[in-house]
Amino acid sequence: MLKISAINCYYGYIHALKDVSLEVPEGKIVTLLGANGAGKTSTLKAISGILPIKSGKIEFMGKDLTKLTVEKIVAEGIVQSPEGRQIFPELTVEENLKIGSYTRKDKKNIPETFERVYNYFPILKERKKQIAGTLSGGEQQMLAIGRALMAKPKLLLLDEPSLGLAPLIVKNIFGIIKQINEEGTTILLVEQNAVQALNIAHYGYILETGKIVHQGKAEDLKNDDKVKKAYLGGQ
Amino acid sequence: MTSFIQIIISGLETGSLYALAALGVVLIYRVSGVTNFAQGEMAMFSSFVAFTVWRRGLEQTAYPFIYNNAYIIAFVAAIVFAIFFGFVVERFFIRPASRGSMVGKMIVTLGLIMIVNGIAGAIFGTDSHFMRRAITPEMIEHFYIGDVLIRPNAIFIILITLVIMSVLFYIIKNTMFGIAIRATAQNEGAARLMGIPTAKVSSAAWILATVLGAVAGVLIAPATNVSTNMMADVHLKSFIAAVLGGFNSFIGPVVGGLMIGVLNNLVGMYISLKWRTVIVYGFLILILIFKPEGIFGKVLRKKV
Amino acid sequence: MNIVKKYLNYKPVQYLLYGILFAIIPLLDIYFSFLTRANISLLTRVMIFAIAALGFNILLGYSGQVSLGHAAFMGMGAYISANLMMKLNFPFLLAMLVSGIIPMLIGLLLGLVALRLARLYLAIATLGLAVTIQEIFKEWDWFTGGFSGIRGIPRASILGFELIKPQHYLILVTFILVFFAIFSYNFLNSKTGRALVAMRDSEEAAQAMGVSLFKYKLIAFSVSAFYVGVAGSLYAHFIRFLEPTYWDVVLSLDLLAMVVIGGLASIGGSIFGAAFIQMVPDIIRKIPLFQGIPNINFILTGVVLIVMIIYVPEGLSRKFSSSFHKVKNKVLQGIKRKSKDGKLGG
Amino acid sequence: MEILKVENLSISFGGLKAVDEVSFAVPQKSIYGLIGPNGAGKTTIFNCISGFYKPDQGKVIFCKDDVEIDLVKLKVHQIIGQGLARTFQNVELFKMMTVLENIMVGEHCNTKGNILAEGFRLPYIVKEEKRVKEKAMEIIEFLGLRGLENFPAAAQPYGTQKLIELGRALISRPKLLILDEPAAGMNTTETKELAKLIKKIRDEFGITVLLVEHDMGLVMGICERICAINFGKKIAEGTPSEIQRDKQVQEAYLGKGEEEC
Amino acid sequence: ERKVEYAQGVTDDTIKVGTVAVREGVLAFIGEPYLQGMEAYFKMINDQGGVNGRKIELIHIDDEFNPVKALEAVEKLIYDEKVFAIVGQLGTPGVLASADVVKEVGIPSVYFGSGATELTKLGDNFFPVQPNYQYEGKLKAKFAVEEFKAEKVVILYQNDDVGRDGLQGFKDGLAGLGKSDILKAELAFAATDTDFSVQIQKINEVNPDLIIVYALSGGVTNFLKEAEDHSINIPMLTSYSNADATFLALASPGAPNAILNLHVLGWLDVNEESLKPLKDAMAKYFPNGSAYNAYTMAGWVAAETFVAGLREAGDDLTWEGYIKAMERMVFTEGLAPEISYKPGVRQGVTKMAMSRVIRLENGIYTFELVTDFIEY
Ligand SMILES: Nc1ncnc2c1ncn2[C@@H]1O[C@H](COP(=O)(O)OP(=O)(O)OP(=O)(O)O)[C@@H](O)[C@H]1O
Ligand SMILES: Nc1ncnc2c1ncn2[C@@H]1O[C@H](COP(=O)(O)OP(=O)(O)OP(=O)(O)O)[C@@H](O)[C@H]1O
Ligand SMILES: CC(C)C[C@H](N)C(=O)O
Ligand SMILES: [Mg+2]
Ligand SMILES: [Mg+2]
Repeated sequence: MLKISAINCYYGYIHALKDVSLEVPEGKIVTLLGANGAGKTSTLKAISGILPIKSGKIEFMGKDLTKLTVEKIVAEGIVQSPEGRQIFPELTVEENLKIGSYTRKDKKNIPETFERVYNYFPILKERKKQIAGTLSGGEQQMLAIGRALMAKPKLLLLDEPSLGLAPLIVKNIFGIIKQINEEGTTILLVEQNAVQALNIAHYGYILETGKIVHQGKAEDLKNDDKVKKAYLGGQ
Repeated sequence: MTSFIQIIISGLETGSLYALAALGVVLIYRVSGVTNFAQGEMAMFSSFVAFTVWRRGLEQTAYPFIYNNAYIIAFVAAIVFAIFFGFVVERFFIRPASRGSMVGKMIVTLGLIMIVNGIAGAIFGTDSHFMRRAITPEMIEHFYIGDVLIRPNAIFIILITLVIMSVLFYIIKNTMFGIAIRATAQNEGAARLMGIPTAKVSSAAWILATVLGAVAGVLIAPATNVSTNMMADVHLKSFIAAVLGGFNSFIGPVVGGLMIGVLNNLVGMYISLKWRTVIVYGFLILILIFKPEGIFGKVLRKKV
Repeated sequence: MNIVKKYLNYKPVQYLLYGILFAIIPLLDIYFSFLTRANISLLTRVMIFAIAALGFNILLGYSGQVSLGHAAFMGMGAYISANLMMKLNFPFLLAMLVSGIIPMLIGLLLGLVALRLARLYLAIATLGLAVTIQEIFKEWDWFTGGFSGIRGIPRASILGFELIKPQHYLILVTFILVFFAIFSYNFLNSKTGRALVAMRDSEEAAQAMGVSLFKYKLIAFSVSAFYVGVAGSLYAHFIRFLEPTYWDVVLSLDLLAMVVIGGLASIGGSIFGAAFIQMVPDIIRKIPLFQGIPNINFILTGVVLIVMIIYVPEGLSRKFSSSFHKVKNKVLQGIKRKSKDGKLGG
Repeated sequence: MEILKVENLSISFGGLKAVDEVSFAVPQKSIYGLIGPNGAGKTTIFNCISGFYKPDQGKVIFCKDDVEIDLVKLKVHQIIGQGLARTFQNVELFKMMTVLENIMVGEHCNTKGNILAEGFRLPYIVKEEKRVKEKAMEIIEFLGLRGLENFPAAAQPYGTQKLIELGRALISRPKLLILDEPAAGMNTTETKELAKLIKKIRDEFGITVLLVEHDMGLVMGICERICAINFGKKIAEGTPSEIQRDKQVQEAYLGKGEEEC
Repeated sequence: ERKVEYAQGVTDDTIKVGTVAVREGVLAFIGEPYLQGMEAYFKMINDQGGVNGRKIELIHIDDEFNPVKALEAVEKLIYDEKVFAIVGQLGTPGVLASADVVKEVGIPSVYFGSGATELTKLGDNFFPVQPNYQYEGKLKAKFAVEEFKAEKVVILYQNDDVGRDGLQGFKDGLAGLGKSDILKAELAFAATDTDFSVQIQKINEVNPDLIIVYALSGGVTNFLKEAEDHSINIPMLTSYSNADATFLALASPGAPNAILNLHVLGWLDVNEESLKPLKDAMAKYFPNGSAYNAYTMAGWVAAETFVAGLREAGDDLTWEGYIKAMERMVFTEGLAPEISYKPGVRQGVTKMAMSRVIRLENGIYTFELVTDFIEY
């Protein structure tokens, strides 16, 4: 579905992504792991067109994304819940979610999506009139994810969705991710919580200082010693 | 007593002009975080367009339709022009400067003042011209309530102001477009990640604001005369009105504008005409100190 | 050898050298006059506004506080200086000092207002304040001479030596500018400077680190008002005639333009910016092909402002240094490649 | 002997009671954990301790060599001077400053000097600047950020930014360090590193640490005592093992049948 | 340095003169017509072969109405361009800022686009022409008392250099005539004011028999509108800068009746034939320029006066020579009925006449001279 071939990206003269290639097959969950500063966020930025790519190609369902603007890419059906939440602090929770559905054509189904998001994250329903900027860290994180879900994307990019969430919610989150995937949304998941990520993912890639150093079926990666040492914290 | 009521009424009339002008300023700020110092000059240019069309229209004695509706045609012409004008300004001056800081954008609008004012002077000349009121005495005579003079035109302007205010309020508060506008202003990057074509949004907003300016200009012109400097003072006052009322509402600036109009007259009548400006502005600054976000503004503390 | 290099890289030393360089020109001019009188005036004007811009940059660039009313402080400084010398025959230097200090005190009040007002509100409030103060200039005849203004303001004189030659005055202004530049560099690169910038970037974090917004906003406003006031005094003894219409919003906005176009939070930038804004209209007027079209220079000045923001949003000074850095970084990068990527990447 | 005593602290926003009569005490030189579901009120408590919010009621007693100070009475910027430094949940760095400068600001409260002295660069200012710089470099060394000192802080990846914040809070050598989710955005390995670091901070510098964290691996690993809150109310306090066994905490926070950690 | 036989800027077939005036931006409405008037006259003279065979070369510098730049401009003209004289410098601030240099050098400076009163005290090489606002105010007092026989007067003045001098002058004038008591109210307003309801109310309280309106065209126009709406029907007297057709065109539609109460003082003798040269020249040299107005005339008179002095000086084209000539001459052929100076006297024009606004049967408004030119 998504095919990244040998992209290179720079911040000024910092070479953040070096010949990164990866594939996200339709209907699958692919996870992207790596130490901080490895380039995970940069990869997602590149896919969404925020970070310009020097060389290489990004294709989505056979369509070349490299020429498209950020909003066009979203219109193609690629939506992300970005690093650092990036919610709209002065809008209410409800308005934030509403904006999530901006690109939706099927306006009449939007209320139904609202309901789903609300029962994934009941707290958001309680707080629908609260100014988003005053939500707690975790609440904001839920809002960011919920906002992405509102778009009903074909491909969902999640940048560290479990960040700042309480253990209980973290469990649910991965459950939710699995569920929406089963309902047909393809997912590219960036996570620090490698164990859980690999538990639900079908396939995984591992980044180090901007290069893909490992890839393989989730199970294989879980049992790969190097991976264990580096990202699953020994054992 | 009569004179008291009279100056209040006139104050409201003048104030509504400031209010009208302020709405455009606030709209642009709400959308793009730009304080558009050129709003007044842009309105001036549109007014000149209206004026020119109106004059031409009155020359068309051969075509009664044009002759009779010259004013309405002129009004429409100004609005059509403003649509184009707003688009051009946003596309070629504001958007390219999006990399600049907030103050950087202020400077852009300063440059805009020079360009617009300069071109206006070059095209339309430096003279002042008479512009008719929207509601002329020929259409509806002035009338008196007691000894208080009421100008139908004033009522018309105040109504227009209130209507525009409510429409804007509705758009911004309740429509998807409105939410998109606010989202864009708060975090453009994230807005684009939601698929909002921020460029189009801000373009639309500038067009809207420029049209507002045109309407304001044409309605203000009868009071100030049409000239390249017609908006200078109104524009400054409209900024103060916006701040006084609070930039994050639309009712605020309107109330602010009316307050300034009335206050000006009260101070002039009962305290001093010479020191009017000093006293009024001083007073407004005081209000701000006690109501830092403006009378209708609400405080948004950043949560850490 | 190395020690010399080290000193040459030390900004204050550089400022001093530039200063001396600039002072030599008029000095020589006194003997073999090669500068026209008008150009000496032009240079003086630029230097005076550089001082004002520097002060304004401390406020806007370093502390992130907007003021659209600093012209009022400059006017205040000018009138105070004139009055002190004419009515109380103060010596020039003392008069100059006081014309910095009084605006500084008023700046403190403005700082208090700033503590409460959010950015935009402060901007417009200061704008209103400036209008008010200008009105006072117009009305308060005893202090300002009203619209007729004050004429025959005495020339500057130092230790009894009256600076009659415009060249002398230019030298004086140059050195005052150098002094301010060095002073600013020093405190901006110490505790105070860090606190101001911290306050600009995140008031919350700054407070948590012990930076008192109260103290540092007052500092920002009063220091900038002091600089601008002194600039006003220098202006007064330069053209030796004051009238109220000059100290208007446009002048405040000019200051803003100088700082933004020269480069926010940059000492050199303030000076470039002042020179730029002061000279652009005159330069444009020298371009023959445009002349004759009504308002053309006015329009082009506007165009230039906008072009600057669009193409040099970071400001002149950074433009220069960054193009210099680009080269440097190319080199660095080469070195880094050799030492296998290293450092970056966490 | 406690260094910090929070005594029935309450604050509400509009109708919402974000913190409701919470009391707990942090022993000297301990590592103390504050946990609870999202929106339980942890950050709000931190904001009350560090002066950002004025609580509706309650005290925050800070014991500084056996004088008791009620922090609630102090202004935000006075807190750090007492020896209490914090980090933020959503990173609050000085974006335009370099990593080094960011950390130097942390020493503000201990730095001598005034604008005049600085302007004329009196000798003592020169010495002071040198001292602060060196101290900051030590911290950078300590956090393993060597080589980044002259890069803009904003350009660093999330994890690194968290470390910079830690350094900024650390440089002033506070008596008490409060950390809001320091491990957020770090992977398991990095988190283990962080755990070591925090231990070191306590053991080497003798700094008491109060932390909010959702990574149970970290919390249970290094905290001597933990306080759990829910809906602004304290629901349990005790050692990690006690807390883990606590029914309410499992209900509200950990979830039953816990697998990892 | 100078003083060969001619002063600087003079050759056998040219005379270089300089002027400093804002031509662009917000004050273009003054500067543009003003400079057009000046240029038109010089072009006309040159086309007629110049003065004693010398063509006049006018160098204009735009000072943006900025005192500092005015100073530089004047320095440029004197030291770099080496002009023979400065003609028609516009704007009070600029003139006063550069006065010291001009005085120090001794170069003749003829006509100022300003009526500031100080100009009459600057020195021997300064030749102001426009009646200064204070003098005009005094003269208004004379008219108020002698023409209108006013018992209750209200003065409405624009609160700036123009209006304040006018007010001062008017009071002095009344005092001089021992009639100070007839002034019942002084009402200030800002040049940009559009709301005159307060002033109207205060006027109604006094119910005067004459209203003095000391202001430039914009303010007067807006006041007249308000007066029309409140059907004020009291004689009014305003200042010379409104004595032109463009003012009537601007003000009459908004106040078709109120304006018929308006009288103006004129310092120029404007009628069909006296204006003919100006009209022709403007038509010839600025075919697509806007119609002439008070500022155009001001510029025209500036040039006219300078040239008159030049003719008087004949071939003695030193600065002293020119200054002497100016003090000798009595110039009556120009738009102004008479321009003359005496050693130590630099009053400029002192004779003014009053006209009132009338409506011709074709609906056009115009001025009708009702007194002849008198002095205070
Ligand atoms: N805005 C920026 N400017 C300059 N360099 C940047 C910027 N953002 C990221 N980088 C650099 O690019 C590299 C990759 O950063 P990125 O944020 O993609 O890492 P990451 O894997 O997402 O880290 P984390 O897990 O901490 O989020 C890092 O070395 C970082 O220093
Ligand atoms: N300024 C405010 N206005 C309204 N509600 C607020 C405000 N600040 C916090 N809240 C609410 O108070 C509750 C506590 O917030 P707090 O940030 O303390 O939670 P937390 O324990 O830090 O959660 P997390 O673990 O997600 O960070 C949240 O529900 C939040 O929505
Ligand atoms: C009336 C004009 C010719 C000049 C204007 N009044 C001034 O003083 O600048
Ligand atoms: Mg990341
Ligand atoms: Mg929190």
